[in-house]
Amino acid sequence: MKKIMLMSFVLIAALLMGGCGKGKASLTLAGSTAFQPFAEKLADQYMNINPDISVTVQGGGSAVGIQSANSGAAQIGMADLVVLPAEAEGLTATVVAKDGIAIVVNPANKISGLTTEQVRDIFNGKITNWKDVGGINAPITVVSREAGSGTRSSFEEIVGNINLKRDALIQDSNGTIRETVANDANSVGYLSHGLINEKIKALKVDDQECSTEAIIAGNYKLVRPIFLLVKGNLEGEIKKFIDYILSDEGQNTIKADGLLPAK
Amino acid sequence: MRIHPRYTQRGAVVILGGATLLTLVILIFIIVFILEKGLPVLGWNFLTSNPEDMGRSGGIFPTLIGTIILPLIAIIIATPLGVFTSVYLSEYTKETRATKIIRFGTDCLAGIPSIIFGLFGYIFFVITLGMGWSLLAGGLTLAVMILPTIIRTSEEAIRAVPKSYREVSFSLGASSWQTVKKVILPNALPGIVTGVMLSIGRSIGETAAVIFTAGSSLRIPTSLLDSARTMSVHFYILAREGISAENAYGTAAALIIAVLLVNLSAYWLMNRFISKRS
Amino acid sequence: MKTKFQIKDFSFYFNEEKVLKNINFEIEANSILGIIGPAGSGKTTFLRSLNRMNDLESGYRIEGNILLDGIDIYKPEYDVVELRKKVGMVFAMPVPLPMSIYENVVYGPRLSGVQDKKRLDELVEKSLSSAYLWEEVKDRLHTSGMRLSGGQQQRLCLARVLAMEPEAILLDEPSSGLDPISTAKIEDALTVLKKSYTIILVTNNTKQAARVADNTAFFLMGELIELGTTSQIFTSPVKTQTDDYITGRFG
Amino acid sequence: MKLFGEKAVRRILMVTAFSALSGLLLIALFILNEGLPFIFKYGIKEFLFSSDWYPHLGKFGIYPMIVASLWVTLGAMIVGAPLGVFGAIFLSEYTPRPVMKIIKPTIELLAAIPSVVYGFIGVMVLAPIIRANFGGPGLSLLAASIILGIMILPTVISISIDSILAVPQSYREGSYALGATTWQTTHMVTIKASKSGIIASIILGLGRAIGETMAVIMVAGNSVNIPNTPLDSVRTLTANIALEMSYATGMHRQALFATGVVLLIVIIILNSLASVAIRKRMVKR
Repeated sequence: MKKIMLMSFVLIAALLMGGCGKGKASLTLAGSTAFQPFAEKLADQYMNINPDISVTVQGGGSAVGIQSANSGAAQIGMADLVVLPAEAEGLTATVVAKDGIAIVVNPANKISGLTTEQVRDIFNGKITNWKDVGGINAPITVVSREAGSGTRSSFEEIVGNINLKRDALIQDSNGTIRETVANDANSVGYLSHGLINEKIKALKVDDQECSTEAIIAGNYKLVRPIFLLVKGNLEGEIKKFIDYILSDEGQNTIKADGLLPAK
Repeated sequence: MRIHPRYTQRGAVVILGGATLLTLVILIFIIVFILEKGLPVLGWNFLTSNPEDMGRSGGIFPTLIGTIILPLIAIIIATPLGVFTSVYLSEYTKETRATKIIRFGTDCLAGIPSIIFGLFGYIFFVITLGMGWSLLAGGLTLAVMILPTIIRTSEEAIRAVPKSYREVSFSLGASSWQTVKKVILPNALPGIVTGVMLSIGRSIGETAAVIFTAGSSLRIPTSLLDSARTMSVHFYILAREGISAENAYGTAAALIIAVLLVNLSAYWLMNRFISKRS
Repeated sequence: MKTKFQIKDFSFYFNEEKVLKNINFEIEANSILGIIGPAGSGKTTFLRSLNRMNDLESGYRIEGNILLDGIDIYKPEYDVVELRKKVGMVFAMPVPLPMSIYENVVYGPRLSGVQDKKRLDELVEKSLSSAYLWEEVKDRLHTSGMRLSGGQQQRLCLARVLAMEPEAILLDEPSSGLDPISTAKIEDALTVLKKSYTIILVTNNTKQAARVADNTAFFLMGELIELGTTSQIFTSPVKTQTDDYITGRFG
Repeated sequence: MKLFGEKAVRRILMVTAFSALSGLLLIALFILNEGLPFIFKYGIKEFLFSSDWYPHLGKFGIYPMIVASLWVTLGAMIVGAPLGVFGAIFLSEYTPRPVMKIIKPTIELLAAIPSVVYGFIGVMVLAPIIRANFGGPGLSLLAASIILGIMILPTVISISIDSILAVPQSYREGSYALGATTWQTTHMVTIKASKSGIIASIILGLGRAIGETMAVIMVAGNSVNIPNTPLDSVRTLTANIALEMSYATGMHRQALFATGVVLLIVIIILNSLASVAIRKRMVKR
């Protein structure tokens, strides 16, 4: 008994020491699930160049990004909102990337595009059958994100006047939206442009394709910025890491994986 | 109209037997479904290599570490607390209002949904105590969660130690603590270990409480204050976000096997315990 | 003769039921006192009052005093643990602790802080010999005590008490479940042991009291009916109840 | 020295004995502290009985979630309770003891399967079946009820078997001696005698169902919606917390903690009911 307890205390102590003793600088990013995969990849690359620093990335969503940057739970918050909320006022915000929001349907759906008006009506529950927008006679299953999601508030901000219909399915990440739409032939949802894959189909909005070119050219309208939020001024390790993300190498990583460079 | 007892008897057997069969079929289907799709993915390489691309490819090594360390922290904290509590309740006091309150509190704690533990762990350990998303915060949260299980099983095990052993020990001039240490705990040990094993099983399978307190970092943790991801959380994320169905099944299979192994050994211990008693 | 225990107007209530009623008598040192009486007469409760084993139960209350060597064992500051070291007890059912024979015997001494291996070895041999068990188990001291026969287990329990080197030994119907040969061995041991110990033997078997006890007390319905030398009690009892009991008219 | 040690040990044990209780109090304190001020500020009636949950507009009515939690739990009971109780009766009264002794631990083992696995099966197998056969989005009240019903089976079966086995054999023998069939004995004697234990098992299952989070998020669809049919998507109290917690700030976050308060109260009421039922059983024995 005694031995086991003693051993476990030693173990705990060793583990605690192991982390703190080395004096390795550490950075934590938290927030936007849309930017999370990119941040993970950027962190890995950055740590390859700078072995002395350890960068940890947490998801949680834009609100968590703002909250944890404020509370200090993370040094850098990630947020993907068109308009930053009041809580973010005291934070230094840097746009590190841009992201298109794609309207997606099941690949079995024959429809290839919608107007902004139609998107709004579908999500508000005014249009409830695909035949009203040129598709087959089948009820539309609307899939949206949860309240507080950066993608959702950006989507609603840009489309305008959205008052989401009550029976819309709610999923809590881009990935789950994609899965839900991929599993249900009559569904429609929206997600980060970078996460489109063969399981789902992105629709044209107002005749503009959701493509990198159209977004960069400014033709596709559902675009939002991605912010990194820092309490106080950019300095030290935090600044170095953000500078790395804004460097050509960092921006290329962002671009290669489907987001759009900041500038 | 009265139906002849023979027919109600037959009808009852058919309905009851059917319900039993359906239950078994459903439950076995779940395990077979996961194992059938997951076992081909699951291999030494899958367990020991790092995930790549958010888990789209590669293995689950860091989550294996998280799955081992997190329950370990939880039981290291909860076992002494739980065992001491049950020793106090069964050996040091008679039934009083205080013990009734303690027991009611334990029962309530046992019934609290894991999401509430998650909320509490997040606001208390992660934010208020400033631990951040970490193994420590997750382990402490799980420790509170499994405490009632450990108290209950330990108390049962301690009560199962024959009263005559206590009498003999006291009559030989032992103090309460000497009796506990030399006679009661050694004899209750298998039962206590069973409770600990069941708690480990529950900790391994827990998702809601862990995701809010230990976070979901896919890196191998190097200290207790690092965030980590357990296999359950990893499986949840892989499956929910459709990152990789193949790896999701592999992780689920690993998860189920781990949980079944832990629980089977708990049952094995308990049976040995019971057969030794009788 | 030296007095070991003085029982002064001692009453015992269990859940407000008076189980022992105003008991008054003295117990001589270095003798065997046999306590006889029918089931439910309070013999065992009385015995367990002498080393305060009743403390383990709840819902009891006492009145009066029990003095050991002139000191009241029920006064608040009295150390119960020390009392039990001085007053050992053998229970009705043999209960070896689930450990080896050796460990069973050294359980008490170890608790009192005896660590020296040689001293413990000596104690084990001496105690087991005194309990007439040494020859039977000396080659398997480290096997489980639970594997012994019932009679051997009860002698192990006796040896375990002896190893504490107590001043008094309480025996609660120690041979109730045993065969005649084991009983005889225990009785032989007791007659030798009384030279160094005060022995109090509760028994349902009047013949056993007649065989080994120096003095005998007869309990009935929580009262001490009669106390005297064993020969007096068994040949010319004063009270009719005593006579009725030992001649087998009831009980 | 020794006596001091004994006292110190007693004191240490007494302090640890309050660990579970203090854990509970700490949880209650923090959840209440975060949630109660919101409830009073926002208004109990408005919070509990309004159907408008629009956090970005400052509207926090959890009525649909309360209704959904109740429906889902009821649904789980309809699926799980009969199946579980029938199974328990069959295993304890109609199955040879050795067979029962293998099947019971097997079923208990299934209680250990992580809830995310149940949820996953719900998404992959159950939802498509519902969508294909009954229409609707598949992720629905029905799917959640079935999955939760399955999840509580081990709890219901295991505790019910224990309480049925606790009925003295003499009761059954008495009934057989009067010429009753097994079923007559079962429903007239055994079930009656073990009723409170069976009820306790169902209440404990109920507690598990109402508190389950991850599996429900995966299969219920999570619409803030009062369901008209079992095929509608719903969001439970637990799902509401887990879905939005990570994104919520300010009032929104407090509202989620307030949701936790409501959940906590419901659970404690259920728990008290269960312990009354269990105590009744003990007294009977």
